[in-house]
Amino acid sequence: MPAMTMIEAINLTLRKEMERDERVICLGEDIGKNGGVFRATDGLQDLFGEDRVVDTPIAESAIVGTAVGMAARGLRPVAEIQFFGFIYEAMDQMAAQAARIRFRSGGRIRVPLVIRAPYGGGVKTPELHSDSLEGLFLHSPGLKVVMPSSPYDAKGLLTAAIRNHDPVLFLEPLKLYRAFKQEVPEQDYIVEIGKANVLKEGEDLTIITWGQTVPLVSKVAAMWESKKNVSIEIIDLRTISPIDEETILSSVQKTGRALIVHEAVKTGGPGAEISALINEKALFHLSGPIIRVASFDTPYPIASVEDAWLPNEERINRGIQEVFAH
Amino acid sequence: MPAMTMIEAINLTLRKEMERDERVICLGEDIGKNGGVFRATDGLQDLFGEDRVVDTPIAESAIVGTAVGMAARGLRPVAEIQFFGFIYEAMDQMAAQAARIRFRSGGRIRVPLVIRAPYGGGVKTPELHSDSLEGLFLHSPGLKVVMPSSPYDAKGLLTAAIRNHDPVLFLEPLKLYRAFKQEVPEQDYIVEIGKANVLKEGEDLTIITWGQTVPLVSKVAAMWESKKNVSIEIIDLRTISPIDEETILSSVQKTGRALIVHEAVKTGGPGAEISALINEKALFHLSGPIIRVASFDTPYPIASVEDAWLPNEERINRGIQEVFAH
Amino acid sequence: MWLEPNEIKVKMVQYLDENGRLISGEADITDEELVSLYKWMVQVRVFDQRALKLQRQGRIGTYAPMLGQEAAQVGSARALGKQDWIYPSYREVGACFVHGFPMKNFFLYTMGNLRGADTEGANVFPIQIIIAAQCLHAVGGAWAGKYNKENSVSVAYVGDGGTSEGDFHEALNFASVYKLPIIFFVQNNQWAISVPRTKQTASKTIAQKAVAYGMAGIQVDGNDCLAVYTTMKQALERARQGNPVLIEAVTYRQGPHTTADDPTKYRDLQELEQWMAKDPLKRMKAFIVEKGIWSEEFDQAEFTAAEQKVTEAFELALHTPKSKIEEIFEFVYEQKTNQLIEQQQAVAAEEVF
Amino acid sequence: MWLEPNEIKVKMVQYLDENGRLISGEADITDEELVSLYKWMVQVRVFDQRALKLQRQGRIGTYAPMLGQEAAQVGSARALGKQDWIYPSYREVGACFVHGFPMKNFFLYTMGNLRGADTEGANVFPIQIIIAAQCLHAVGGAWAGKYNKENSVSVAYVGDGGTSEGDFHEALNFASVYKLPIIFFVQNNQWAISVPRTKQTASKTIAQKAVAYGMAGIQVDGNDCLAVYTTMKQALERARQGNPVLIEAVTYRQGPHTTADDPTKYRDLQELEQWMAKDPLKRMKAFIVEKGIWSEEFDQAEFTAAEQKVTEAFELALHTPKSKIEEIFEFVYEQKTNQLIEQQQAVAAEEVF
Ligand SMILES: Cc1ncc(C[n+]2csc(CCOP(=O)(O)OP(=O)(O)O)c2C)c(N)n1
Ligand SMILES: Cc1ncc(C[n+]2csc(CCOP(=O)(O)OP(=O)(O)O)c2C)c(N)n1
Ligand SMILES: [Mg+2]
Ligand SMILES: [Mg+2]
Repeated sequence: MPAMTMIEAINLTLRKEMERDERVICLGEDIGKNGGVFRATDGLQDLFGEDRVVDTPIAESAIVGTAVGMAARGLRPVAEIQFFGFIYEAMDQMAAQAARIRFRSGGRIRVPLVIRAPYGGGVKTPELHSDSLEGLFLHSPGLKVVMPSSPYDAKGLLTAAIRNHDPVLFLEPLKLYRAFKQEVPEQDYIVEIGKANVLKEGEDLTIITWGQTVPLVSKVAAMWESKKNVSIEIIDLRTISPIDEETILSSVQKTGRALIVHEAVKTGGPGAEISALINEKALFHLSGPIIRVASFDTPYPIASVEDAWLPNEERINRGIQEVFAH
Repeated sequence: MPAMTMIEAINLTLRKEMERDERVICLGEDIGKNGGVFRATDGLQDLFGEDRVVDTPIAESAIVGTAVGMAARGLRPVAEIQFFGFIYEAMDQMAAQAARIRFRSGGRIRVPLVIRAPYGGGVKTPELHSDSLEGLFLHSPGLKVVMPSSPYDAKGLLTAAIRNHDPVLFLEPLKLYRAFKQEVPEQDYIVEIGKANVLKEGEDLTIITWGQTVPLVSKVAAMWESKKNVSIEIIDLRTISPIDEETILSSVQKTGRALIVHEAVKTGGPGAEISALINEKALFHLSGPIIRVASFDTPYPIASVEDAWLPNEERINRGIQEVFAH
Repeated sequence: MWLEPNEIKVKMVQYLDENGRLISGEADITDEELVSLYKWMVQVRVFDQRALKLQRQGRIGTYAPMLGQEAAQVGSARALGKQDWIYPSYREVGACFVHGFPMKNFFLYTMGNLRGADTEGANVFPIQIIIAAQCLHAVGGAWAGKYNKENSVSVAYVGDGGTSEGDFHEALNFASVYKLPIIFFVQNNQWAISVPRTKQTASKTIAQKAVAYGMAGIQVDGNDCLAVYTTMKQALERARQGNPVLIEAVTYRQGPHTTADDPTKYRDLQELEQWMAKDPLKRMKAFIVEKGIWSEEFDQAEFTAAEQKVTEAFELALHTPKSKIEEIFEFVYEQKTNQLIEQQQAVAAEEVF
Repeated sequence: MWLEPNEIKVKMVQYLDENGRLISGEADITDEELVSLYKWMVQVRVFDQRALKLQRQGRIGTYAPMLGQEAAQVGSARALGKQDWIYPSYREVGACFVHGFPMKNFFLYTMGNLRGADTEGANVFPIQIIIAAQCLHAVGGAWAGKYNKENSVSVAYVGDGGTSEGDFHEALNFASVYKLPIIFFVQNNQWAISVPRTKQTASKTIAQKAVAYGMAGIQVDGNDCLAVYTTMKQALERARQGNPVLIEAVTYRQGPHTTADDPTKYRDLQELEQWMAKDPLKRMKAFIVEKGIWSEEFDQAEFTAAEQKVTEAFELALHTPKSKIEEIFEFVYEQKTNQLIEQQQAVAAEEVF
């Protein structure tokens, strides 16, 4: 089994799915010859030609809207939005079109498409290149939102997304693209959409996180376990919409404490939903408040302070301390 | 003091503010001769001319983006988005532009603009004419979101919004435009943005709601008080962003129970944030789970079933019953 | 070297004058087709008037009348092959009917019934409410059609107001870059709710917007069904070869924007009267009567038959089971999420009081 | 009656040929201005090269070079009056400098310092990252300028790739409908990251897109500073009278898209070489040397002086206090919300381990 980075795993998955099903078409800005600004589609145009790996003009609404139109007529487009912050431009086509055509057509028309986009901070990009906006789509029925945290998951989840019959927003943590390698089977496998991953079992606290913050949380949790003699369960949510309630609830019922860590800004973010959910269905198991460690309620800031703005080790430590205060 | 409907109060406010400050300019689709599809701007073009009450081409991104450009150069535009569901088209100009220019300019440039839009269901409109999407903007730092529930509040809040130095999204519950009249002072007053209104004090349960669902909640609460001998406190949030934490928390600390009612779909909506907030800061005052009565997690449905889809009397009743089950 | 704003000259295609006299040349069309075009216009008009009436009676929801635009809709849709696709907005129901969308189902749509979305096999995309969004779906559809070698052309219908939206621009640009089999059919009915065409854009014609995309454009008298039909045939030929086309059909919205609108607030009766003189049905009827293939007698029979069809469609709709709240949970995803299952079950919960 | 795709003929405005020889007529410009144009181009080039170097050394962040586009930027910005406004994207720093934006602050911007946004009084809007979004702000700005009778023209700078965005379309449409004092200045540098102009749009020129809006358009040799300057002067005159203008400046991005990009992946060296022959500095220098108002000696001194200025600016930036996380809470709203106050305080909390 070859060890590969997440970006390699994504590239491999796209290749495999395009080989497997010729209805799969990739489109997006600079994905052809250039292979994408992060090289996710590197080499694919050479393999599959310009008809299946298509460079588009700069028009995000058109990229998504065209993909919607393709999907409705039987293709299985995989569209790339170059950076997730540009998704605002395509918001109508995402939330009012892709998400609603099945409904609007009384179930007659499926829109099996995948929108891939790199997201997340910590690498000193220009403005609007680092935003975590998954919360907007959690609040948009009709879409699924998937966020892998490892090369293995990326391949399994992207395969699932491409074969899924609903529109899936597939968000790739750009800081993890090349952060580490992992053994990834070449052959076909799927990581089920909608199922969270209990990354590590524990007894005293449940930390719920996803995507980019997973390795960070793992590291911090390990430190607490070694230094403070506590046992921490880590849930990698993997799918943000629909949320895997069962996994979250049964964990919190066991540990009695919950911390949520995400890069999206705090207010109105996905952490709020998870907290509300636990409150609704597992309140009496809680020994103390559910704490959210999230980015501050400001626009994504300038590069020189982003590490202090994002949920970093220090802020997660304080969050854990707070949870254990009760 | 004249009694007027909410639409009359809004019309009056626009007129007053335009008289008071000639930097105030209204723009939007069909707001001129036609006076807006709900008549919010009726007669204003006759009074102030085509330079100050401007019909625009059909282009929501341009409406908001132009308003941003105007505001940055000293005008105080009040833009209308004909129905709130069309805001998706202007999402970049809302969340990445209007909301961030102060930040981007290091505080040098203010963007004092108001985006008005009718929102909400229950009147059998065509698709995408009834959506409650305030949750998307609660999660967009740099914007304020205001949602009046009465003619009096509409005037006071809109006045405050127009004089505010930040971009304000002003959402008008279209079902309440002409639902009832209320005495509204002609003279200048302001209802402060960011302050919730304790509409009615009570001891056993706090219901938090805003905009369109306020009269409905009042009615249901009255029924419970008369039939079940319970005492209900109702908070009309008035401002969705920033949320008035203090009012919510001190109420829940008193009553020990919280119910949130909103027309936005449940998952990832504003109710989640409010629940998470209470959990974070008042958990030990709670006698039972915080319950959300919201629209179902589907696209806004066809007209024939919308009354069952929205938080109606029956569903609020069940929500209250659930809260009191503990 | 300055390209001045109004350098471009656009000449409108016309076959019939206002009185139904052939202006120039002969149109390449059979008598049967001529009669069929007219019959369809009658059907659309009769439907339109009934729908308006039903709305006033509160029996159907908000409705956007097509009065005056029958030639543009019928002429364009009759030119299509069965394999071609229509991407309509809310005001193209006439074109949809011509292309096979069942009238009954449109009534269901206006009643807020989920079954209103059923096309029963016709290549018609769901009605789009968001202005110009359908243009991009048509682009994707044309692309899929080309990719799958369907020999199918996609037709995006959009209004004059719709040309101002970003999606319109992005769609035309994509279509032309990828050489897609697509036609953008703009019904320039002079108004976008209360905003006249002249305030919508400063370009003299909408046809000339094609220039921005290196695409062919044409302006046609949208109240001249023969001109629309013939132009559409030519456009289809171009499009089938991968040359996208922009058509501006110059017509007029004789009625209100929708049943919720009152045009007396913003437009002159005079203008309306001028356009009534150019009414598409009147014109076509004069032409075929003159040609000897139609008569007053046929005409009355046709109107009666059309009324009958509308009545039948409405009755069928009326007797279709109403949609239930429980149903809606079925159409969000391929498989219901746990959240939706829970919510669906809650719908059936007992009443509190 | 078909308006065929390539019916429109656009002729590019050019004053200087590739070797700096005057092609036609005389330009209405003083010797001082000619020298000043050239000096500014030198300054911009020197800045650009240093910025690239500093980025490679990790001392500033991602940077988008202007190499090859100096004539377009300097020529257009020098034509402006102080009261005019620039709405730039990330690649128009040269134009911003000419219009008064301090070089030091741009360095701060690239270092992620909040003070990088300070224009120190120059009429320059914050740098826009979202492609074409600035076009709409320029529309609003032009509107405000007109409303307040500022006699000020707003210039939106945008790239060839930017013309594909919906916001570009909506901006031009608004500008023309409202007759705003605005210029859309498209630097067509042939590439949008890896996508060549020919794949960006099927229209032969970008200038002809003006036709869609009933606006005047013009194509100018963007590597010919004299042509750009002169055309911009004419455009400003039109714009000041409320006639918006679209200018396509044909130029070339000699460098990578940004410091994060590797153009060898997608473009031929040959193409680059062809365009190097058309280099804007070379051309202008030959012209003024030939004219007798410049010399090799002056030239060397000018490059040295320009280097010096860049060094000073960078040093100043380097010694400016770094932004702190506590500061950012101050710039979200006029008054901090309670949430922001709480979060700002939390920043100062003690470390756990
Ligand atoms: C994105 C969006 N903005 C605004 C509206 C509201 N609206 C509905 S129809 C209409 C006018 C459309 O005019 P036009 O495109 O000319 O089509 P017509 O109604 O004349 O057929 C407007 C503004 C909408 N449905 N969608
Ligand atoms: C809305 C949006 N989409 C995509 C991008 C990513 N992006 C940055 S620059 C660029 C190319 C722009 O090309 P062009 O407009 O020709 O300007 P140039 O870079 O050549 O100056 C792209 C695609 C972006 N910043 N914003
Ligand atoms: Mg119209
Ligand atoms: Mg370019």
